[in-house]
This record gives sequence, C-alpha cells and structure tokens, in this order.
Amino acid sequence: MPQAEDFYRQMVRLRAVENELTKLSQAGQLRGSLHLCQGQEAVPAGACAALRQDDYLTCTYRGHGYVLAKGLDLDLVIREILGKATGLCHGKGGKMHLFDQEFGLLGTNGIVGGGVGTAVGAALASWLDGKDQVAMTVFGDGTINQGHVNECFNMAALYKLPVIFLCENNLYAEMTPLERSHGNTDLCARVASFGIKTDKCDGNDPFLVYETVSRAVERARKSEGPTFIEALTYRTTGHYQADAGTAYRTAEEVAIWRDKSPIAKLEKVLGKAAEPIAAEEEERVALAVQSALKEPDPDLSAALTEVFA
Amino acid sequence: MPQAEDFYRQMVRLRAVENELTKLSQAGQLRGSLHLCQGQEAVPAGACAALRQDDYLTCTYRGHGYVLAKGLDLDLVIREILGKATGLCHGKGGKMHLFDQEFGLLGTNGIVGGGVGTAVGAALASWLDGKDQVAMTVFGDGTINQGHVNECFNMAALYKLPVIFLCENNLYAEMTPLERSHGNTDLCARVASFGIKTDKCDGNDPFLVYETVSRAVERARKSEGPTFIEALTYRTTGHYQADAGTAYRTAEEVAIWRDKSPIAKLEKVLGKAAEPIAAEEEERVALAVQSALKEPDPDLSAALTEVFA
Amino acid sequence: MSEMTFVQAINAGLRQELDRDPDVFMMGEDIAHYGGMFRVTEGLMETYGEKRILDTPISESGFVGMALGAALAGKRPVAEVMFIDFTLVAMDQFHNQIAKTHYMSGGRVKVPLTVITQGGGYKGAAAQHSQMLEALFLQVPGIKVVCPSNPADAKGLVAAAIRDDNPVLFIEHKQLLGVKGEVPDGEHVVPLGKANVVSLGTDISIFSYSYCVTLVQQALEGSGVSGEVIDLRTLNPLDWDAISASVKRTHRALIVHESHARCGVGVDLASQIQERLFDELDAPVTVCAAADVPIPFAKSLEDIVLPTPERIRAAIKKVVHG
Amino acid sequence: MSEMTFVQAINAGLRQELDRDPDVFMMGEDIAHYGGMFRVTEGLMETYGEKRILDTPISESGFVGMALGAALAGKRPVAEVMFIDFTLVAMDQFHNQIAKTHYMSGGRVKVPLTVITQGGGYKGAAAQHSQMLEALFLQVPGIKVVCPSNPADAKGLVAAAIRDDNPVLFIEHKQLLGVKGEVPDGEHVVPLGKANVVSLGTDISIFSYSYCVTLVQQALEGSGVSGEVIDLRTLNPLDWDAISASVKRTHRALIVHESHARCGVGVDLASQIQERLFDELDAPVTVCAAADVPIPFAKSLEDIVLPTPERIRAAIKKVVHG
Ligand SMILES: Cc1ncc(C[n+]2csc(CCOP(=O)(O)OP(=O)(O)O)c2C)c(N)n1
Ligand SMILES: Cc1ncc(C[n+]2csc(CCOP(=O)(O)OP(=O)(O)O)c2C)c(N)n1
Ligand SMILES: [Mg+2]
Ligand SMILES: [Mg+2]
Repeated sequence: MPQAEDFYRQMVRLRAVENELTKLSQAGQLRGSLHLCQGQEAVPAGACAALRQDDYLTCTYRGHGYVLAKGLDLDLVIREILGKATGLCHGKGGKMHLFDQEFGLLGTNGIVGGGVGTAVGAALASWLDGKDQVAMTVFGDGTINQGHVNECFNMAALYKLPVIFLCENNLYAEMTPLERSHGNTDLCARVASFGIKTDKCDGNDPFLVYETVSRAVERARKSEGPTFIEALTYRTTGHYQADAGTAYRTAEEVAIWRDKSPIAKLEKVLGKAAEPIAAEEEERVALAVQSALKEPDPDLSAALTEVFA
Repeated sequence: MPQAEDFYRQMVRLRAVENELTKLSQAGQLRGSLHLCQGQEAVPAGACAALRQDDYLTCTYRGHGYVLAKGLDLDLVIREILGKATGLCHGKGGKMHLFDQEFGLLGTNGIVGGGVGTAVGAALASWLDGKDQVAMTVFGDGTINQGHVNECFNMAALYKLPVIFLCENNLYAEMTPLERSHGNTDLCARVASFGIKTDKCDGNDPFLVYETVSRAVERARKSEGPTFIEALTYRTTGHYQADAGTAYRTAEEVAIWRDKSPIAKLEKVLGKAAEPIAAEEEERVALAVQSALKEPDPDLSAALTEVFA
Repeated sequence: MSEMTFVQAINAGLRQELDRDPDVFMMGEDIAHYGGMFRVTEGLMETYGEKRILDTPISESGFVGMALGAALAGKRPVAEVMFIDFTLVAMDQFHNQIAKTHYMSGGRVKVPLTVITQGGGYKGAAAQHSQMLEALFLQVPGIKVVCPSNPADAKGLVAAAIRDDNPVLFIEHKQLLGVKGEVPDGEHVVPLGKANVVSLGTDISIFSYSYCVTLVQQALEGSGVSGEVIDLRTLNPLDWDAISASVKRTHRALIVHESHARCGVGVDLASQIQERLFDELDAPVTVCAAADVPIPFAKSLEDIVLPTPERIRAAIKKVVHG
Repeated sequence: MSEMTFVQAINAGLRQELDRDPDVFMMGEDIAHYGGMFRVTEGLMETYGEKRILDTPISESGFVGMALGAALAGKRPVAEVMFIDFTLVAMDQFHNQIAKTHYMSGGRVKVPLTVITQGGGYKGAAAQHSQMLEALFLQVPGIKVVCPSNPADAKGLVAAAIRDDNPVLFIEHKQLLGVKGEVPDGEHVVPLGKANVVSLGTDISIFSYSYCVTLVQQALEGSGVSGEVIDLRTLNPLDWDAISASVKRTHRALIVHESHARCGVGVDLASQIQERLFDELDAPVTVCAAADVPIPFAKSLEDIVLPTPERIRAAIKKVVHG
C-alpha cells in the first residue's frame, strides 16, 4: 500500500515534467501538441500503483503520467518526447506513441479510443493463457461516444476478460462539456448496460483511486471479469498548449477545481515533508530535460527502416 | 387503424415474394444472396403501417418486406431484384440496395448497421427544419454490437431526434445466438442506457407491432425524442439461401416458432376470408415475377454512368 | 480583393453558402461554441444558430453517416472531421455508404454533402496526426476530392463543393492554415475539376496540389529550370485536358505530393500519362512523394520522409537532365 | 500431394500452424461453432477448442483491435473478417494502429498478426459485397498484403503469413473458394514477397494476382501471343526482382487486376516500371482493371465493369501490337 509520500512523489514528478515541457513548448523547442493533465495527477498516480509491472496498459495522448507511474524510465521518455535518437522509440513515436513491453505499456495513442481494443486484446491473451495479468486502458469521458469503445465494452463483458476501463471524467472533451455530447451523462449507467461492473471514485484523491483500481484488479485476477471505473477529475489547464482553457469554462469553475488539486491537498497532509520531495523531483526532471536536449537527433538512415520487423 | 385483412395481405405478399425468389434462386435465375424473413413478416407489416409515406426508412439486406409494406411498387422492386434495366435502381443496386425517395426509402443495406446513421441523419433534417416527418431504421439483435450504431444511439438521444430504432430480435446473428455475442442479452437495457426510451413487443403479432411503433411515431412527431423497440421474432428459414438454418438450432426450437408464425396465426383469425387474399397476392406476385423476367437487362452503356450526379 | 488567411477564406466561403442556401448546415466536433479547433468555423454559430452549426460528440462514423441521411432528406450538410486521420474511423460510411449511394440507386438519389478536413505533416504531429490520405478516397469511386493550395481557391472551392450535388471531401493542409493571400470579395466559386496553371514553363510539367505547390515553387526558385507548375486543385474529377496539354508542351512530367508513393496520386498520374502520351515523353514520368513509411515524429526523420524543396529539386533535375 | 479446394487448403494451412504453435489462435464471426461462413475454419473448434477458435460479435473494429493487443501480449492472432468490404468499419485499427505500431515504437514492438478475409466480384453480390480493396492497404505502409491465386499457394501463404512477425492481410477471392488443385501434404510454407512465374513467354509480361491470374490464362489461350504470366502473390512486399527481370525479357508489360484502376496496384506497378525501366519499354505499360464505378448488381453491367478474358485479350493485343 503506497504512502502519501509515494503518491506525492509521482504527482510532483508529473507536474515537474509538464512544467518543463511547457517551457520547451513555449520556447519552440518541442514539436507537436502538448496535452497537459494538470489537476488530474491523482488518477495516474493512484491507478498505476495498483498494477504490477507485467500488467498491460494503454492510454491516450494525455498519457505521460501513466507511463511514468507505470515505471518507465524518465530519461527514455523525455528523450522520446524531444524526438531524440536515444529516446524510448528512437524519436519515431513521439509523446503520443510510447511503447515499452517491459513495463506492459502497449501504447499511448493519438486516436480517441484507439487503444481500447489493444488493451482488451491483451486481456484476451492473458485469459487465453490462463495467466493472472490484467490490462488497464485509460480514456476520457468523451471517448465513450466512439463506436470502437462500445464494441470493446461488449466483448470484455462477453468473455469476462481481465480488463479495467479507467475513465477520467474531467467533464469536457476538448472544449465540449459532457451535457452537450452525451444523451445520458451517467457514464457508469452507460457502461453497466453492457454487463460490466462499474465503480466510481473521486479522481482527485490518489488513495481512493488506488483502492478503487485495486478492487478492480483483484476481480480481474480472480477471473471475475472487467470493471469500468469513473474517476471524477478536472484539468485545470487547457486541452493542449494552444488552449488557455478559459473560452468555454468560467473562471469560478476553474478556481474551484484548482482548490481541489490533488497536489495541493497532499501538500497540506504532508506538511514540511513535501518540500524536499518536490525539490528532488523537480531537480531530477530538470536534469533529465537538460541532458535529453543534448542527445543526438535520429540519424537520417533510421527514417526508412523498421516499417516491418 | 389497419385491419386483420390488411396485415394478412402484406404478409402473404411478402411470403409470396420470398417463395418466388427462392424458386428463382434454386433455378439459378437470381444473382447474389437471398436473405429470407419467413416467420418475421409481422414486423414489417405492423411497423410500416404506422408510418406515413413521407416518413423515412432505412433497413437491411433482409429489407424487402419493409420496402413493400412502405408502399413501393411491387413490379419495380421485383425487377430490381432480378437486375433488370427497368428495375427500381436500373439493375445497379440489387436487393440489398433499394432506394426510393418518393416513399422515404433511403436504402436497404449490405453492411450490418450501415444504414442507421442515414436514418438518424434524416431525422436530423426533419428536426432542423421543424418538420414532423419521422425516420425509422430496422436492424437485428446482432447489429447492436456494431460501434457505429452505438454512436447513433447517443446522438439520437442527445438531440432528441424523431427516430425509431426497430430491432428485430430473432435470437440469432447469422448462426450465432444472442448469448454468445452479447455480454448483456437485455437489448432494451443496453439501449436505454443511452437515454433512449425503449419498448418491447411480440414481433409475431402485427397488431402489437403496429401499436408499439405507433406510440413511438407519436412521440417522435411531438418532438419527444427517439424510441428503441425490440420486436421479438424468429426466422424459421436459414440466414440466407445457402443456410438450411438447422446446423445451429434444434428442430424443436424451429418447430415451436413455426407454430407461432404470424401468417398461420392470422389465417386462424380470418378463417375463410384468408384464402382469397392469399390467392390474389400469390397471383399478383407470380405475375410480377413472370413479367419482370421478360424485362431487358441493363444496357452496357449504363455501367459507367451515374457515379456522379 | 481582401487579404486573409486560408482559414479566414474558408470561413468566408462557408458564410457565403450558409447565407445563400438555408439547407446548408454544419456538424462536427467543437465547431460551434468553440468555433473550431483551427478556427475555420469561428463566429458561425453566433450568426447561424446552434442548430445550423451543430456541435457533435466524438463520433465521426455516426455524424458522417448522419450527413448522408440529411443529404438524402434534402439538406446540404457540411461535416468537419478535425483531422483526416480520423476519417479512418468513419471509412465504412465514406466508402460503402456515401460513395456508392448515387450509383447504387441508379441515379435516383443525390448525395449533396461536403466533408471538410485537415491533413498533412511537417509539424511533428507524428504518425496519427500527419497523414495525407487523399488516395484512399480516390481508389474507391464516388467521392470528389479537393485539395486547395491557397486562400482564394480555398474560398472558391469550398463553395463549389457545397453547391455540388455529390459528396465532396475538402482537404486543408495544416501548413497552409495561417498562410495569407488575396481573396475575392463577394461571391466566389472555383469550379471543381479544373486545374490551375500556376506558372508556364518549357522544360518540365510539374503536377502538384495542396501545400506541395508551395514547395514546388520554392524548389524551382533559382534552379534555372523553366518549370510549368500545374496545381491540380481537384483530384477527382481530374482535369485531364490540362494535364495532357501541359505534357504535350514540355514532354517531361513530375508529380509531387506529400502522401505515400504506393498506390498514390503520383503513380496514378504517371501511369495514365505514360499510357496515353507514351510517344510524347522524353523521359520517364517521375513521382516525388512521401517515403512508404509511417510519418516519424522527430524533425530530422520527418524531413527525410516528406518532400522538401531539396528533394523536389533533385527530382526535377533528374527528369530534366536524366 | 492431395487434391483439395482452395478453402480446404487454407483450412490445412491453418491446422498446420495451430498445431505448430500454441500461441496461434483465431477469432471472427461464425468461425467456431458454425465453422465459418465459407467453411475456411470448418472443424477447427472441434480440434482446438472454443477459446482458440473464438466466435465474436459483429464488431470488426473491436476484434481486429483486440488482435493487435493479443499480438503485443505475445500471441499470434488470426482474425477473420468475413468480407473485405467489412474491413472498412475497422480501418482505424488497420491503418492508425496495426500498420504503424512497429515503426512508431522504433522497432521495439512486433505485431505478428494475420487477418484473413475474402473479396471480389463476378457473383452479383453488388456494391458492398464485391470489392477488392487491397490497394487501400498498400497506400498506408505497414501491412503486408497477400492474394493467393490457387490452393497450393493458399496453404503455403497463409502459413507464411501466420509465421511472419508483421501484420499480414490475406485476401481470398470468392470465385476461387471452391476451385480444386494439388496441394503439398505435410509442412508447406510459401515465402511472402516472392512472385511466381506461371508461364514463360516472349511477347509480353502480364502481372496479376488472385482470381485474375485465371482470367489472364484464359485470355491467352488461343490468342497466339506468347505471354509471360507472373502471379505476384504478395503485393507488399513486392517482388521487384521478378518484375524487372520479366520486363527486361519481354519489353512490354500489362498489369491485370480486379480492383479499381485509380490509385490501384496497376498504376503503381506501371509507374514504377516506366520510371525504372523506361529505356527497356517498347510500348506503354498498360493497366486492365475494374472501371472506376461501384460494382453494379446486374450481370450485364458487372461484366462490363470487371476484367473479363475478352477485355484482357484486347489489352494484351493493344500492348503487343500497339
Ligand atoms: C477519432 C478521433 N476523433 C477526434 C479526435 C480529436 N480529439 C483529441 S482529444 C479529444 C477529446 C477527448 O475527450 P475525452 O475523451 O473526454 O478525454 P480528455 O481529453 O478530456 O482527457 C478529441 C475530440 C481524436 N484524437 N480522435
Ligand atoms: C459490418 C458487417 N459485418 C458482418 C456482416 C455479415 N453479416 C450479415 S448479416 C449478419 C448478422 C446480422 O445479425 P442481426 O443483426 O441479428 O440481424 P438478422 O440477420 O438476424 O436479421 C452478419 C454478421 C455484414 N454484412 N456487415
Ligand atoms: Mg474529458
Ligand atoms: Mg438476428
């Protein structure tokens, strides 16, 4: 059972990564879109703590928090995000396409819902082989409206697969609020109808996320089938670097949620113990970024290889 | 309110069409697959009676019953099924691709769930223009597992569109029974979760189908939103001409449902009044087929035109 | 004439058609209240209301299918798919439904719908957000495909797409969105199926479209080659007359595009040109396109995979000098 | 050697691989309890159990995606998509996920999965059940594409597909399913990427694959033309060595396939041949393919749209005699 310090460390590491990447992005040193998850850090921190290294994971463009919490090497990830030859995927993937089988990471993804089938398929593999590995797939509230995901819900229920659907309900899909995209905003009800057990938790409390995911993992390991978890949370920044996040939400709403930020909350709990952890993580991340920047760009010869194994 | 005679006439016409087409198919005079709906005739007969001519309709490969009950010209339809130049679609479509805007028919379809978006879009058009036309789309129990259809459920609920989802639950998708393809076999529960009103009826009773669809039509015309209807029925023949329908179902099961056949049931109700109607329809259909066979094949010059309007 | 960006020009074209025909309406993700991820629909909801400019859930297959239904019911839908990469989740609706409906109905039914979308690389958006997939829409017949290269064409072609009684896919390029140009004020329609001769030349005909037209011009600058640059604008229908007239003038042809080479627009044109104009050719028709690999993230790699002025110049030299 | 049908040969190839490697398993609609709509998987569930031969719901996007996940988790999935027309509902999984994963991962992750499917016309199955869509899988790089033309190849290529560490799309043709031929008993593997010289000839090289190989042979019969017929077998990777060797022998080339011409395999080969072997050619490389219209239902129309021995013979004559 992880302690407050552990969750705090995960979350400040993630926050530090985002702060560094934001600086790079603003300085024009980062290619592509940067999808931040500030305010949502408790979900990856809590959820990944409930998984084993050999459990499978797929997540979204907003997936770097999970990737780090799952145990991937910080330096390899940062170098990949910077498109370096020595990055996790040799600069070919970028931050929306991180893979590391050693840690069960079967992909972050640029397509809404695109990695859900992958996770259910990994769970199928585990089920076929009678293993106790589980698969977790992470996505947002808006993703439930993508057809592929619904097909996967049904098959997970049908075969009783060891898969956990972790839905970060941050109330918005890009700039569109739940009420303007869901005929029924009760996400658990939507998914329960497939014959899937559902659960819900405060996504800004890493302990509750951890407990809820742990229950689902236990069920899955005991072949009791899939669980859908709705973790209620909020991103306090915009959808991505070019969105201030203010055009479609009131300042009050954002302020209320900023107060509920899991990092701030744990800081109160930890008191003076927090600061050295934060300082350590910030330094470590800053170092990772500085050293990554010095890494070589991929060699041109690499561009045309590795289409096929 | 249609009478027993009217429903009976629709159903024996449909049965006659299927019998004639089966003969042609066996004689090698019919191209492509022939998806029969014997045993299910009460659903098209009852449902289409609840619609106006200007209401929209999309249905499946098993759609000829709807097409006829919606009012399309028998001769044009038969000629199209035979691939004749004078057929409804000049021989280009075939029976899986029938269109007739005059009767609101926006397509039978060869893709499972493929026409559901079309119907919801027609309902959207009606909603945008403040008209009272409704759209109905017909599909089977297995189709609920197709992602596209789930996307459409949500949007119909979200915009409260005047659309009726008519699901013929005949317990099988091709040769696969419901229990082996649905994590939750309660179809109404699946769809209700989208925020759609659901209703259920004995699909072998045209009066009940008529009443149920009529209620849904009324709701839709009054802008009260979509309805999903599960009509429980059974096809007593195979999925298509090459399937005897016996490899995956017991003889007992088929026999029980044969007894529940809506045509046989109405014959009992109508007594002697039935026979002349049946004779009339059989003659009319036989005539339509005989005359259609004499129609010219499409001219070669037509093959390359009408890709674009 | 007014100077405006590519995005503003499309916005103007959309307004022109929304004003002109009450049956035109739009649907897509974040297009209404937010004004569109790339601002193409900015302000439209405020003018035309939130029914005519309709925000949708993340359900491309669903709403592209609904566009078909609305078109069959008499409307002129314009659906936006935010990235062309996302059309792949709606491919059945595009290819099995939309593309085939007019033909399958024996011409009885018209499908006046437009899908506007945005594609292309050079920005580090990586493999799932950098594609140009126009060739996928050419292999299966039934959808017109438009790829404007400048703001004026963008306005005029989007208008023509909406007025057309057929399905049209209108593809913006992410590198062009902010590019400025002179755009005609008032009603402006550029007919589909007509190529544009960007510059006359005598040494070589270079056929291109979308952002690559810009790259081709950069490649020619200072190269000493007199290149005839033809902006195809519409890929289906193709302006074969313009293509063959140019080849007959220069006797050498190069096709430049950003999408992959295999089964792409380049080989399609190259094959047609050599098959129909074999005796006119002084050199093999050549294709300069993306390498047949997914689009990599790192800049050093993306620059090797996608056409650049340097690579295009090398191809030009090869065709001209052998 | 035993005589068996194309379908039985695939079945034998599947059994060979299911026996050989416990990680091989299958999923698809009606493949297990029923034995497959076209009997390709007949009896497999009885031998291997209903987990290894798994019936799925009508959820192609879902189960093709699951095949990817299972492959990444160490299995060798073989998914069946009943008609190639239905791959369109799963296109995001094919193109954005499956095709790109190995490359995007920088080669860290392998994707050993096979999708078997069935396509083609000539049977009045109309526009949504008659397509050959192989070109759609060539435009986006990352998936190997195999189109066997006879039972022996069908067995050996399906085995090679399953053993390959990459995604492979294996396309049967509905006209070939019942065709009989001699098939090697025991282990039989035909390597991917190797074309087959069906007949040597001196007048013209004819490149084809799938059912059209049969049509090409019929077209040549009694034509008086000495045609070198090359069955490509694998469309990605292409056997360029075999192609160029043949063209260098005959100096004339025709590509025959059933899918549409635009951005198809024919123009792809034609373009590559003329670009690389321009000086070897005595005549334009020619493509004989489906007309660019949806496949019509009526026989009289389908026969005009699709290649027939007559149309192929006319194309051969044109290439040989100009
Ligand atoms: C198929 C597809 N459609 C649209 C997009 C563009 N897009 C990226 S993120 C996003 C919103 C997703 O919302 P949600 O599921 O709530 O996740 P969140 O970003 O809020 O975590 C959209 C529409 C996409 N990437 N893929
Ligand atoms: C996308 C797609 N996948 C598979 C098929 C093949 N197919 C045709 S009918 C059918 C079964 C449909 O079952 P159901 O929805 O219950 O309708 P029913 O035929 O029983 O009326 C299948 C799988 C198809 N036509 N389209
Ligand atoms: Mg969200
Ligand atoms: Mg059914």
